[in-house]
Amino acid sequence: MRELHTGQAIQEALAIAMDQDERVFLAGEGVGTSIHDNPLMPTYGLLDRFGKKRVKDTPVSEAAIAGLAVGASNMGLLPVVEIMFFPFITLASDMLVNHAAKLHYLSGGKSTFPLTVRVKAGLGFQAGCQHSHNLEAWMAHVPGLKIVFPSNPADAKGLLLTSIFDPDPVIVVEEMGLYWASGPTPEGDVRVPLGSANVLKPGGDVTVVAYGTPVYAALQAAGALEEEGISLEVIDLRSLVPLDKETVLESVRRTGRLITVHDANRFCGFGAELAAMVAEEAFHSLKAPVRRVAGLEAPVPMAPVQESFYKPSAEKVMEAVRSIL
Amino acid sequence: MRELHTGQAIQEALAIAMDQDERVFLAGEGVGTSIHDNPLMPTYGLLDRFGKKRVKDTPVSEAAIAGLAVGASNMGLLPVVEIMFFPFITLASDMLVNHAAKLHYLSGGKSTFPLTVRVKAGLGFQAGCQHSHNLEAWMAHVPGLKIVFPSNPADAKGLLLTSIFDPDPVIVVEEMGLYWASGPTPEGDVRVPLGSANVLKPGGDVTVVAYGTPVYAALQAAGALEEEGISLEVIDLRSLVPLDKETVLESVRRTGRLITVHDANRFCGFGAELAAMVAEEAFHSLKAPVRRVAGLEAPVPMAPVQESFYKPSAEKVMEAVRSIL
Amino acid sequence: MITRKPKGNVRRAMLSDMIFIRAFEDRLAELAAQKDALPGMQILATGQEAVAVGVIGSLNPDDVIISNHRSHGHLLARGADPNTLMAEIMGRATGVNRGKSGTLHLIVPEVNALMTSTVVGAGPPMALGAAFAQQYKEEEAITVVFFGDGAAAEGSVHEAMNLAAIWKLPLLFVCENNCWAGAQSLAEHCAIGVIASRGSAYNMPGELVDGNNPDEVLETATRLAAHCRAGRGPALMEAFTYRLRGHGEHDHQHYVDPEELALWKGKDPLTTYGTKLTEEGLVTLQDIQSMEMEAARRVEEAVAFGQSSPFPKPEEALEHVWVNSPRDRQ
Amino acid sequence: MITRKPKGNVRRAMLSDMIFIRAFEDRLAELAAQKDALPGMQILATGQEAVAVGVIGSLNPDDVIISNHRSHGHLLARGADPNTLMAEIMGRATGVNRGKSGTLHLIVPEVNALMTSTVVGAGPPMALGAAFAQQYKEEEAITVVFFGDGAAAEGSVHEAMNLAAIWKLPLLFVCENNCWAGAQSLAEHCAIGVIASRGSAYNMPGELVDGNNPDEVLETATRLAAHCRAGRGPALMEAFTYRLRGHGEHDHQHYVDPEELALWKGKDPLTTYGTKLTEEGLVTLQDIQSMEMEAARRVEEAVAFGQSSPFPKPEEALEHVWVNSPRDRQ
Ligand SMILES: Cc1ncc(C[n+]2csc(CCOP(=O)(O)OP(=O)(O)O)c2C)c(N)n1
Ligand SMILES: Cc1ncc(C[n+]2csc(CCOP(=O)(O)OP(=O)(O)O)c2C)c(N)n1
Ligand SMILES: [Mg+2]
Ligand SMILES: [Mg+2]
Repeated sequence: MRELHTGQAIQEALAIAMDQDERVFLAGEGVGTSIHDNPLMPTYGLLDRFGKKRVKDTPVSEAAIAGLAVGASNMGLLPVVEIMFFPFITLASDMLVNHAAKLHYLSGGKSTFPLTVRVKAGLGFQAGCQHSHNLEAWMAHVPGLKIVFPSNPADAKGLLLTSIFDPDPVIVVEEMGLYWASGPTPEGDVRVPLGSANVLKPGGDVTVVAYGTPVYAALQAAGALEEEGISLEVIDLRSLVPLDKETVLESVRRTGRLITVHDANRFCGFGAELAAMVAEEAFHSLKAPVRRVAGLEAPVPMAPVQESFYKPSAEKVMEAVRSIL
Repeated sequence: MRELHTGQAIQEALAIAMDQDERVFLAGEGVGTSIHDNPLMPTYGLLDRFGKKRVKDTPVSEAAIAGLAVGASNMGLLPVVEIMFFPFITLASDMLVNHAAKLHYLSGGKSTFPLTVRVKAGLGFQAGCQHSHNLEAWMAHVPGLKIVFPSNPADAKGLLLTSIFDPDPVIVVEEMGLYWASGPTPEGDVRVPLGSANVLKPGGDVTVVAYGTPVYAALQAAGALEEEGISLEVIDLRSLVPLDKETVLESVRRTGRLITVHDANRFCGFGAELAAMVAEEAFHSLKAPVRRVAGLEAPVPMAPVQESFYKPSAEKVMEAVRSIL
Repeated sequence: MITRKPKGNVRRAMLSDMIFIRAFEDRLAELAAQKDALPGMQILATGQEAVAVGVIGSLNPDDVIISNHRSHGHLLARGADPNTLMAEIMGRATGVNRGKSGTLHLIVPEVNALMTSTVVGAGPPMALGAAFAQQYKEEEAITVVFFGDGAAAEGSVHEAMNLAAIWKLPLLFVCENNCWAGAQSLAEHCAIGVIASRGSAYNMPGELVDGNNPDEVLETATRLAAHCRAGRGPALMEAFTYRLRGHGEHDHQHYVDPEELALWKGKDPLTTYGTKLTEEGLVTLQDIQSMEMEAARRVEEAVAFGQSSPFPKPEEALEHVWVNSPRDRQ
Repeated sequence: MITRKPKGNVRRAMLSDMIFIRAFEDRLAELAAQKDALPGMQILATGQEAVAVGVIGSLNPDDVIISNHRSHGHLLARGADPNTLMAEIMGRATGVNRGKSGTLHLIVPEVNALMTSTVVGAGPPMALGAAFAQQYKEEEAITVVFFGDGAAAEGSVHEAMNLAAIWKLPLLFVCENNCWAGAQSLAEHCAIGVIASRGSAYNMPGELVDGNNPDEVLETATRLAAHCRAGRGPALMEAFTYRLRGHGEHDHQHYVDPEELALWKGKDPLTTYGTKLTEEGLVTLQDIQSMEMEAARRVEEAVAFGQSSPFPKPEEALEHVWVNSPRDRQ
């Protein structure tokens, strides 16, 4: 299969959706004209291709951007809006949490809000904690929202396509670090369903559940430990809501061990939900304590050595594995 | 000890802090002149007593209210600001999460932000999901913030006093339902330390960890089960950050069983953190699956029957207990 | 400017709608005073009926309205069914939103009352989206969003106005200035006296009208709606009026100067407009009486409908969270 | 209005500060172009130096400033130590914020540069708090907050202006209008051309100045600062200027009309002000040369200081999260 960079795969998903359905439009700060004159960026070229009517650059107004999505989706459009960096979702959070997530409910099921919010995330670009702060656990905590978190170009494309046409509000997290990473990507309108985790590597000793770039730390750890005869099963969740409980629970029932890995802070992070779920529903299969490998209990520091220290690594995953074997 | 309603206890804490320290001031929508002409409300009478300089009614501007606290605390004042209902904290969340929580860190420890945010919370007043939506797990997920969640007048007073003089930003959750509930409350400047859970009822069979009004469901369940010879230990966390891990872990090491109870939605709620912590650090003592009793996986519905159905009850706690004994 | 008077039948209809809205809300006030007759808090627009009927009177059926916590008048004027509205306020299964919303976030898509939010200031950014969709789909329709003088302090309102103006969206911002935001007076929560003057901060027309005069509201709203409809961008109308019953039914207005209140009671749009139309010979006292009787009848019908309706099943609280509910969250 | 010219020594100092700021940032641009010489993104205020020196020149030492992502000029003009500033930008342990902040959120309490945020629009609400504290403590000091034309679209700015005006806080809002918010031009992101005119939306003075003219900036800022200091409430100054190097060092301005850029390069405040002061006989070309040499020397010293400084220890990333770190989160 041909290889695309993740940024290009997202571009392709957006273009396919827009080609296919007039109701799809894009909005956000610099989604049309951008300071990044880079063909690998996710919205590159879309303004030229689809014109100003459908590719809307906005002012720096996150609440308005999210409100735009809420109102337009209620009127039958399929908005795909961008929040430039994850911490800025705070500014859109009333619109997302109190409106996008709740108005379908409040209407008694009469109204729908099929909007998609693309949000850039991740760390490793030394922008500090006001740019790097993963808040997927916040969004996953809110009934009514769906959360997608791809780790590779094929998923980024396929999950985004599904999200755009999903009848519920979906937050799609795009890790900046992935834009420049490439991988095989199917052509055409190939969708990846929400709620279906991907077993990246089968294994029998420990279940490692991750999403986004931390899956690579998990895979690296799995590779290294394989040589020692320790077999990790690495699961890439792909979406946090809906969550593919079956795949995770089935795996833990086999391995008896769970390690979760994510960049976000550990305390009340998504790993806590996974650990709790397993402690509730696969308790009798558990042979060892659960381990959570996560971002440190600190904001993301700027200094490069500290930023790397912050991020979950293969070493930290291996250490966690060793501590429960 | 004399009895006060929780609203009065909070009033007293505010008055003591303001009497004691000129740096303390109050701000928020209606903290001075309020539509609630009710002596049991937490800021009742404080405008008359302390004057317009120190009791500041604000416009409906949550970001500005939080920004006021950030800036004024950095200048050496001790702001106590109010966010009227928990879901509206979304509107203040950039200020709280990206600023109050991070600027001490970003300054390299040079600047401090000793602010307190009082936020009204809870359900049971049929105002629906845009008024009733507990988001303590969001706040607890953010390094740099502290979260206080009292369940009775004495704690509401003592924890608030500690919070006001704490050097870090503290979010104090006040359940509306408690304002009218009374209990023994010490006179004077009696502080309750953050991070010290309260064992409301000792017991040997199951550890039930709760905070806020759900502690009463837990106590009721404990009372009912006692008659059947089942002994619950009921722990009231009082603060979520700092979290009194020792008390919880010690208890679970004895009982081998954990049930968490809170009003917030279950998925990614604070119960997940507690369950994960126990699955990590007290795993070998666990004799049964963890259980989380929580709000339903839905926004808080308005209709009274549905709202009660939403909320954790003694019955649900008892059911959870039975399922793991 | 010479105000063209709206046609007689339109004016009679406005009076009749005002009478009906008042009757509906007076009945709610009565019920709210009884223990357990109504769930939650009741926030009434008593005294502001002229804004509702005047603005709604300026609209076409396919126009969209977005409302706020003080919505009954807007929705009834718009033609929402009083029975299912009342049932919703009572938290019944037959309610327009199946009892999930209650009085605070009534959504009535049947009459294009698409979104209502009790988060102060949340209407305008959502209205932006609705108006954008109208422009995008090249509809003739416009969107009207109601918000209060208090809401004008929210950042979301600023963002919505700025962007609506840049994109020239067909969006009419209606600020219902009832002199209060909770217990805070206009001077305490707003840096300026005339909110309409903020139109110039966004390069849009901003007009102040007497919100107790339905004719004036209708005339200005019609003119501004035409502006929006013509593709000339958004507009801001401030309707100056007064909140006669306090913020909600639990608010006894202890902080309100009784003289101020008395003054505004004297300007009650129901009586002043009734008198005006009577004086102009457009209606007789008897007409008004029969409007009142008809209103009372419809309100009683609505109350009876609501009270005889079942409460929703508890388990239904779990429905309508997602359109496609994730398996893991049921 | 007749502009009183500031004193000669003040004007010489402004020129010299501008030269220093430019030298500092040009060096950053050079380093940013080298692989791995600097962490993160570099956002420079090249072309906007006159705003920094003019505004800062109007202040007293105990006044507070709050800055944004484009902060180097503000901080250097304010007297921040270039060595520890450079070290911070380089992510070193000796940095003014121990390497935790980097270029984007520099905090220099030593010179009352109390808060800097890279969240666009976040400065004004925090500035509100600082100015409130000054008023509360009955200080003579005022607060100045810098924000961009793009930031003016954020709701937080609106909320801050409204409240500052109601409370008559000593807060000077300085909108640095550099014609761009990222790749969006003023017309694309702002409904009006003159942001200063929004002053009237908040009942505060709003003045537009030529942001490339330090004298004009200084004069107006001084006048508006005096207004704030006198207890007459906040004020808004818009300094019209231009972002000469693109949003950040990775932005090559492909979307900027080259003619527009050339035009503004011709108005580069360094050359125009240098020429002006030379023509007025206040400085000689030699003076300027020695200012440049001194600037170059100080910049090299700062770079050397930064480059010879150690990186912070990884484990220090866990420090300064809380003042009293909770036991459970270490
Ligand atoms: C974001 C938010 N903050 C606070 C509240 C509480 N609240 C409800 S109504 C209200 C006053 C609103 O005043 P205004 O906009 O003038 O509307 P009015 O009630 O006068 O119709 C407030 C503060 C809220 N609902 N939402
Ligand atoms: C809340 C928020 N949204 C978006 C961004 C990304 N961003 C950084 S600078 C910028 C443009 C800001 O423009 P302006 O306020 O005019 O400042 P300038 O960069 O021109 O100095 C944007 C959109 C941000 N940092 N914060
Ligand atoms: Mg009002
Ligand atoms: Mg700019």
